[in-house]
Amino acid sequence: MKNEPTIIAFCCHYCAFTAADLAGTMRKQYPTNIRIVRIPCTGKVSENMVLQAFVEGADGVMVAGCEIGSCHFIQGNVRAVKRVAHAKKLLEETGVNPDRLEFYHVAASQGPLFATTSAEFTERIKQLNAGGKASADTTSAETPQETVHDSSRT
Amino acid sequence: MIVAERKLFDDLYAKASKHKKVLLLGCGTCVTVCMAGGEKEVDILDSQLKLASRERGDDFEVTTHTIVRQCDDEFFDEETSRKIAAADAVITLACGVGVQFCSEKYPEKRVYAGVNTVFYGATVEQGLWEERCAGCGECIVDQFAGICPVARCAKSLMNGPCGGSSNGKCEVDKETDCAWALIVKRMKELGTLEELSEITLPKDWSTSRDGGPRRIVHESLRLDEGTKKEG
Amino acid sequence: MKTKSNIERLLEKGEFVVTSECGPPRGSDAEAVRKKGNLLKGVVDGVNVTDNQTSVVRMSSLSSCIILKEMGFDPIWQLVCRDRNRIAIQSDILGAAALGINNLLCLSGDHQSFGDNPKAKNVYDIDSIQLIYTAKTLRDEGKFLGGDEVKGAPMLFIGAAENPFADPFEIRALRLGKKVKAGAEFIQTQCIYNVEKFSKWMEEVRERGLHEKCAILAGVTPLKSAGMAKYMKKNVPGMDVPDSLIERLSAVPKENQAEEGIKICVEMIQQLKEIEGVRGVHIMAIEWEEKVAEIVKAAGLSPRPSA
Amino acid sequence: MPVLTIDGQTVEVEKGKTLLDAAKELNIEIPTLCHHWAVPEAGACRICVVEIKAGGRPGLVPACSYPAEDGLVIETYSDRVVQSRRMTLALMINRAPRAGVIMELAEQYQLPSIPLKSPPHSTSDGHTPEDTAEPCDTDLCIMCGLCVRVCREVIGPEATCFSGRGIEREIATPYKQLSDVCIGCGACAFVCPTGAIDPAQFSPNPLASIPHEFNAQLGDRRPIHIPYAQAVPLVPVIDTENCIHFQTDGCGACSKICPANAIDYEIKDREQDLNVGAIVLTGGFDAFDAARKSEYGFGRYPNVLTAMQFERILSASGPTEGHLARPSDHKKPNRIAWIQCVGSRDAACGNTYCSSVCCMYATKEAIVAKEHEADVEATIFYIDLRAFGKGFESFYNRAKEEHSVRYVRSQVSSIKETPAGNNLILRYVAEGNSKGLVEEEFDMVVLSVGLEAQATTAEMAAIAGVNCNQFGFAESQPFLQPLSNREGVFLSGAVSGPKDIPETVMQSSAAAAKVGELLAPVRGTEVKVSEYPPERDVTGEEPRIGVFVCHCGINISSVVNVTEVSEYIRSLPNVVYTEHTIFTCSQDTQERMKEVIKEHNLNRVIVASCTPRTHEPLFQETMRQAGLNKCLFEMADIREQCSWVHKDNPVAATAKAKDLVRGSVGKSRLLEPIQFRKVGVTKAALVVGGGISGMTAALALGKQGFKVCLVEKTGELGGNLRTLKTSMEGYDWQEFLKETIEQVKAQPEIDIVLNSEIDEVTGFVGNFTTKLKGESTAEFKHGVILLATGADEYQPQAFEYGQSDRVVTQRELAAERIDDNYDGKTVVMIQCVGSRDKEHPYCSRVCCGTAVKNALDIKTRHPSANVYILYREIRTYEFKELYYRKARELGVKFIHFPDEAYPNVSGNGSGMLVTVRDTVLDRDIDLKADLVVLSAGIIPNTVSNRRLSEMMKAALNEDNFFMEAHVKLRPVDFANEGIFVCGLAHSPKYTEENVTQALAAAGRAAVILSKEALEVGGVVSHVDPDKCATCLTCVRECIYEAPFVNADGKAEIEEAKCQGCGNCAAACPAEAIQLRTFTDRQERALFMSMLREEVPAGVGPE
Repeated sequence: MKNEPTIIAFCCHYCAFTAADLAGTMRKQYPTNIRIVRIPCTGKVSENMVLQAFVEGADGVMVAGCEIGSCHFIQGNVRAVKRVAHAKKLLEETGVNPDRLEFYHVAASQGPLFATTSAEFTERIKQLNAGGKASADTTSAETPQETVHDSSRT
Repeated sequence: MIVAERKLFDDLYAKASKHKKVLLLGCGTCVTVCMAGGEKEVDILDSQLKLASRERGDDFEVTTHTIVRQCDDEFFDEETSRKIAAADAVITLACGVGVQFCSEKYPEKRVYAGVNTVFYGATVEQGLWEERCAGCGECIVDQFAGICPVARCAKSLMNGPCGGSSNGKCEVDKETDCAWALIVKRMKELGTLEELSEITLPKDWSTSRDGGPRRIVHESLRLDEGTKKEG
Repeated sequence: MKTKSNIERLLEKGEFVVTSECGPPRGSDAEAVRKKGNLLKGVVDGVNVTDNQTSVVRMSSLSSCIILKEMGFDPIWQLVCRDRNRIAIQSDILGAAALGINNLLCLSGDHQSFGDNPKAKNVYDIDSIQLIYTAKTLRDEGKFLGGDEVKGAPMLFIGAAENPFADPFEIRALRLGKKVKAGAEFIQTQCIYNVEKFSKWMEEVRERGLHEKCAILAGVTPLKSAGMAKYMKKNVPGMDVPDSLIERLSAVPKENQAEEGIKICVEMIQQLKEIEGVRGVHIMAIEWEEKVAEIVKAAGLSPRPSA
Repeated sequence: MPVLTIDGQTVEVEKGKTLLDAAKELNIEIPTLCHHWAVPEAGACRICVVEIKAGGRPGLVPACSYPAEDGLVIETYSDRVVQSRRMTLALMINRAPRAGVIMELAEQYQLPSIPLKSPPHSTSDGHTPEDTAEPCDTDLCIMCGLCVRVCREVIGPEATCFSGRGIEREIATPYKQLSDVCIGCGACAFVCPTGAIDPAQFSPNPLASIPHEFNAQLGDRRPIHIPYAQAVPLVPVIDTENCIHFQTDGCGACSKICPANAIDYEIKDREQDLNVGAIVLTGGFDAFDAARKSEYGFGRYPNVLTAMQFERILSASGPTEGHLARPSDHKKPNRIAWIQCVGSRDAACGNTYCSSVCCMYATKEAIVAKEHEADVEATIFYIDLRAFGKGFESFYNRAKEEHSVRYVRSQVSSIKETPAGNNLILRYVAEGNSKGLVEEEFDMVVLSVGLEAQATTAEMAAIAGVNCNQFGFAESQPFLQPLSNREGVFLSGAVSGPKDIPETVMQSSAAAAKVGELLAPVRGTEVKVSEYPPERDVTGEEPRIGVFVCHCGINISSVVNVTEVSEYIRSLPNVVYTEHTIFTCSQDTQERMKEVIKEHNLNRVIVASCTPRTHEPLFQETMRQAGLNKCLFEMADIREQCSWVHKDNPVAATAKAKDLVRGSVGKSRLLEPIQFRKVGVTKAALVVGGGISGMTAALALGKQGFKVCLVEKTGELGGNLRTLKTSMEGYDWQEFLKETIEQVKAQPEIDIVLNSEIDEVTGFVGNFTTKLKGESTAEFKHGVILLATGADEYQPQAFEYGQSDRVVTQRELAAERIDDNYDGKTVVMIQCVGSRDKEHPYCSRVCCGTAVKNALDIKTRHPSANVYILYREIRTYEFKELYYRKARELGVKFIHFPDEAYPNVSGNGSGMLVTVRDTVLDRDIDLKADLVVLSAGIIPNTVSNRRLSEMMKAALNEDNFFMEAHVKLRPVDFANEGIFVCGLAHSPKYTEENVTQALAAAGRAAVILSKEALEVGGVVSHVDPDKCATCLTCVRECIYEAPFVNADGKAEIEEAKCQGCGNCAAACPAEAIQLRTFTDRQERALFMSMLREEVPAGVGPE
């Protein structure tokens, strides 16, 4: 992997994307590695969208949505959290470290948080690229039940 | 509907990596509904194989295609045939029926099963499917208040429940309802519990899988040789 | 129909019958069977031989029965539906009768997922009630399930097991009636710790007049420790171990708990004996066969009458 | 144009550029000190020297001033250059030993550490006569003269100069006198590379620090500033009060350097005449000035803050960026106290009313503080905790139980500061009579300041001819909060009294409804419809993409090399046109864009500039004017997401900008035009419930000319209001009710259906069909639904209610005439019966006011009567507080009992005995009562609410009241469009509030009904029926119920219901659902192109 990782950040229009704007307005500096993809809601991000970003060469993917309870579409972020957890399992199966994918809650007003989150995630990916272990606490994947797709349960 | 679940990724990877060009063939009917082998799952597997081959340093090409049903001849159209021909092997994400049908249609091609076909079942709620029918060939559900002991009792007891029924759950799996507890409850509600004092005699299994591969023929529906379409 | 069964005869005479059980070894050593047999010799009226109990592979039940038979026992051959289809079952019944086995206990069998071969395919071509029906049809109608005539009907005393504590409770007595209807002549129950609940069940049994149509042998199992009691309560489905019992065992120092367990078992037998319709006890001393004699004696059931 | 080579790379630059500019084009970094882009070059400091190797006279030249001549071959880091820079630095260190920037450079150039010369020369003995000017800090000054140049060349007055000779040389004002030409602009200090200048040294009128208003005076700001991050428009403003130019006529630096020439000092405030049909006053409120309560030390003690200030401290965009820190030492405070009612409920400061919102904002702040720092100990000192709003009580309970916020029912008498450490000692009387006066130490104190009438309200009200009340708030009309005394002038929000956000939003929508009534006859007459040329059909065309890369003045171009980006993008397939513009959003660029689209036959346009959140609509408008579908436009944000956040890394920022624009090119190829569809609106409303709320809403809509079907399940209109006689203020509700019923009956647009209920509702916003059941089984088509189904009074289960006729509810008391019976009698009222308990955990809001009203009624007629009110909290908010105060004055006795110890009521022959635990006396007391009045709460119609909720997919909250789409901002809407709620069905409220909410619901409904058609489509999901497996996943996923299975057995999206979130698309196992403009292919193309250098050929439009 490259020295300078490329990170795709799927950002919800109503919160994280707005926070990214605010980070800009406030001139909060963060690494240049972040590439933002605007989406109407994190609930729009399917597992495969995330996997494809990796296929196309992303070193890390962050999905950033509203805080629980303040989704513009009521529960899109709740669905997204589950889908990201599922996508982490799928990544792990392929041998890609699931720490390369993370969901973050960033409210529209949290410009500085967007910047620090971006910086932290970039640092994590850099460490992973260098062969180090990420320090992130990943939600450990439970073995899925035979016929239960947790990610698709409402 | 037929309910399946995708095989373990490592299994599929081992199969795919033996070939240079692999086609992932999805099925747009039952396995789509149970989220095991529709277009989305095909694309996910496609991405996964690509990522894993990069991680593991293997070199093979993956293509994808999904058709409406893999258990009917006509859906294997020209485009599908062309894509299958272009690949060294096919991993089909259809149920066992589809896998066989595909193998029969393309005898020269290596066809792998991408999913495990598990049961005939229902979507109990989104993301949760449960077995409801065992396809035994002789439906006795109506004797048991609409709950099938063949499919839903771990021992297929016809005169249950066994001693392992506990708090309405099966001893084999505490998450699973004891079919007989359900039967008793429902029959009690219907006021037909006493019907259970009749012994259900040994079942005729000849209509089931035990009678060999089964066929159903509707002579009236069959086309004459002359009217069959080429294909 | 009279069979040559020892227990059938004793029950007919109105004796309070005592049976126990013997689990076959996990190997081919016949001596192991005999060793267990020796512990029970002259102590009980009949010995059950389990059929791959809890789905763990053991020496075949029928073979072990023959070994015990040779020692002079009247073994009770247990047969489960898990491992054989109706062809094997009917064939084995004929064979057992030919070798002089007189008692058959019909069971569904534990699910294979609990045993040492959880990947096995189960059979369950017929269930336990259908097995009773099969044995009865062979014996009394002289017919195979397929309808053909049996040449030389197998004369077996037919029994069944019943768990009075399993859920749903309302089906239990009804289902016992079904077993009786199918042809069960004696019933050995799951081990009883909750005598109160058992009495309630017996009430229902009597209401349906089932105690007159079959002999009910109440099952008991001595507890070795408070830990065992807790384990059974928690992990064995359909096992009702009252907390008072666990407390009683826990109150005793660990080294004396086994002794207390025997004491409880004896008291239990004495209580059960008093319940109308209970015609005997079935002592299942799991891997503790050496204590059966002590229990029988302490319960005042020794010596056993001759048939 | 000159072409030259720098460090082996060739670059072409415009004539007149310097070597520094040329190097920048190549992203080659050259250190500078005396250079500032706004100041003409001097080449004074020599740190920027580079070496001319060929093409000119070889040697070292300053890059910042040497012209970029054709053919030059330059090296920026040759041995000679490094040597020279080291030498320069060594000299500078000697001169300015404390300058951080020099030390950094010295480290970078591996200069051996040089011992500080000693002592640093100082020019005075520490005492300076007042008219003497200090020179700049000579330990920092490197004598580069940038300050002198900026003052001379940019600002103008030439206030500073070099003075002295040789080692005496320094920067100072002439004759070292405070300069009379210095205007105190501070430009010298701003440009100084080493921070050596304090402008106060030069000027008699130095620039004062301006407190930051939006941060509630915490921190400061510049005279040119953006007021806050959410400001509309988001552009800087010049504060003329503080601007040096406006104050001295000098400076003008901004106008000289603004690349957009956007600065116009001549713009003046204008007076304009507007011809309007109605006026809505929305002036808002001012926060109470905490300094007026001097006992709390605000302004004296740094760690005593107002709640507004604390709010800013908690905010991520505030002065501490959301870090909990106290002003005195920037350390985290562990013990924080909130003091309630600062400037509220306080006769001393003239504000006897309750500010309504402080209890909850303090509770919120305490919780948020604890969320920031878990170990914070939060204590709130209060009189009555007024958690009366919807959901407030449970929020308050959560604060106590989950967040361990400590509530102390006591008034703080004074605050002292500790001698060391700026901690604060609060004195207060502890609860219970035994504890007495105590002192407690805190690290920080937050004053929960109240709401006051805005200073400008009086003037505005006078102009508008509107009456104000004694506190300066505009006065509402009886029964109708949005109405002022003057017809056509309406009130909304805190201009008419302190209120929370939901009440403000409701009153605003209500005012809008009343305006709608007034102006219905002229609706739409002032609307100007934009005309667009016919849309060009681009189907089947190869994408022809035009890209406009924006400099945004220097906002982007100072970091990102826009020329390079533009050139690079030009090389991508399908890109047929690129240009870089200074301001792409300017009007002339829009005109140009239209021309370019025509000239180059573009069918896709990309603007690489700022955030699409603000500027996308502008560019899409241009697209439409140029005859292109607006969805063929795409934006790449290289400002907020690039230049502004990667200031220090121009090379990487430029590379990233290329990636971002390339991504947009990738997506843009796949863009498709999207047509919007018009769906007609049935201009009729269904109003469910014939109480005052339902009737008010029906009337408001009927008066606007919309058909209304008013369905009432009983045989009579009026609902709960039939049992109320007067309002607290003494207005006659029955008169109002009678009038309303008459108006409803007389209104030709309203169809009253009695004894009927809703049987079935189908359809969606704009097009519902409802079937009735009961007396009427009619079917009715309508565009909106208003739920006004009301609630009931709780039937008490204890306190001998129903057992003794001496125990009644407030409603029963009010229904009976309060007559002579009460002479000399004792009446005991018990609050919170069926409210704030296990079964009904919410507060019923109206019971305190009702009890006070009835108590006053008794006391005014029968002064000899004894009236007791036994309570847990008295929640008489806003101006209702005045009646509470009056009740106390008239001798109504209020006894506070603990939450867990309700009074006991027993009966005997002669009367009732009430035993209550008095928390003030800390013991039980017995009251002999002739009458016990229970303040029974309001309970929802659970059964019918659940039925309606199920039928209309209108959510219920945990208390079984209807749940609005957003508690604060959408208080009458449901998430499901076209359905609205008002009145008690929403939550317990006073009647006048129900009326307001009913008007608000009508106002919101009228927004839909006033349209001829709703535009549907756009960014909505779409199902490919050939792929759909009818698995129902989308149907189950969608909370808006947009997907349905159509007659063909395939899923279909009802576009009018679709909100465009794309959840269904992400869940669809057949990938049959795509969200328009965010399809899987488009999104993938976007990040694929971002991630990859080369775009694979053959990726055409879908």
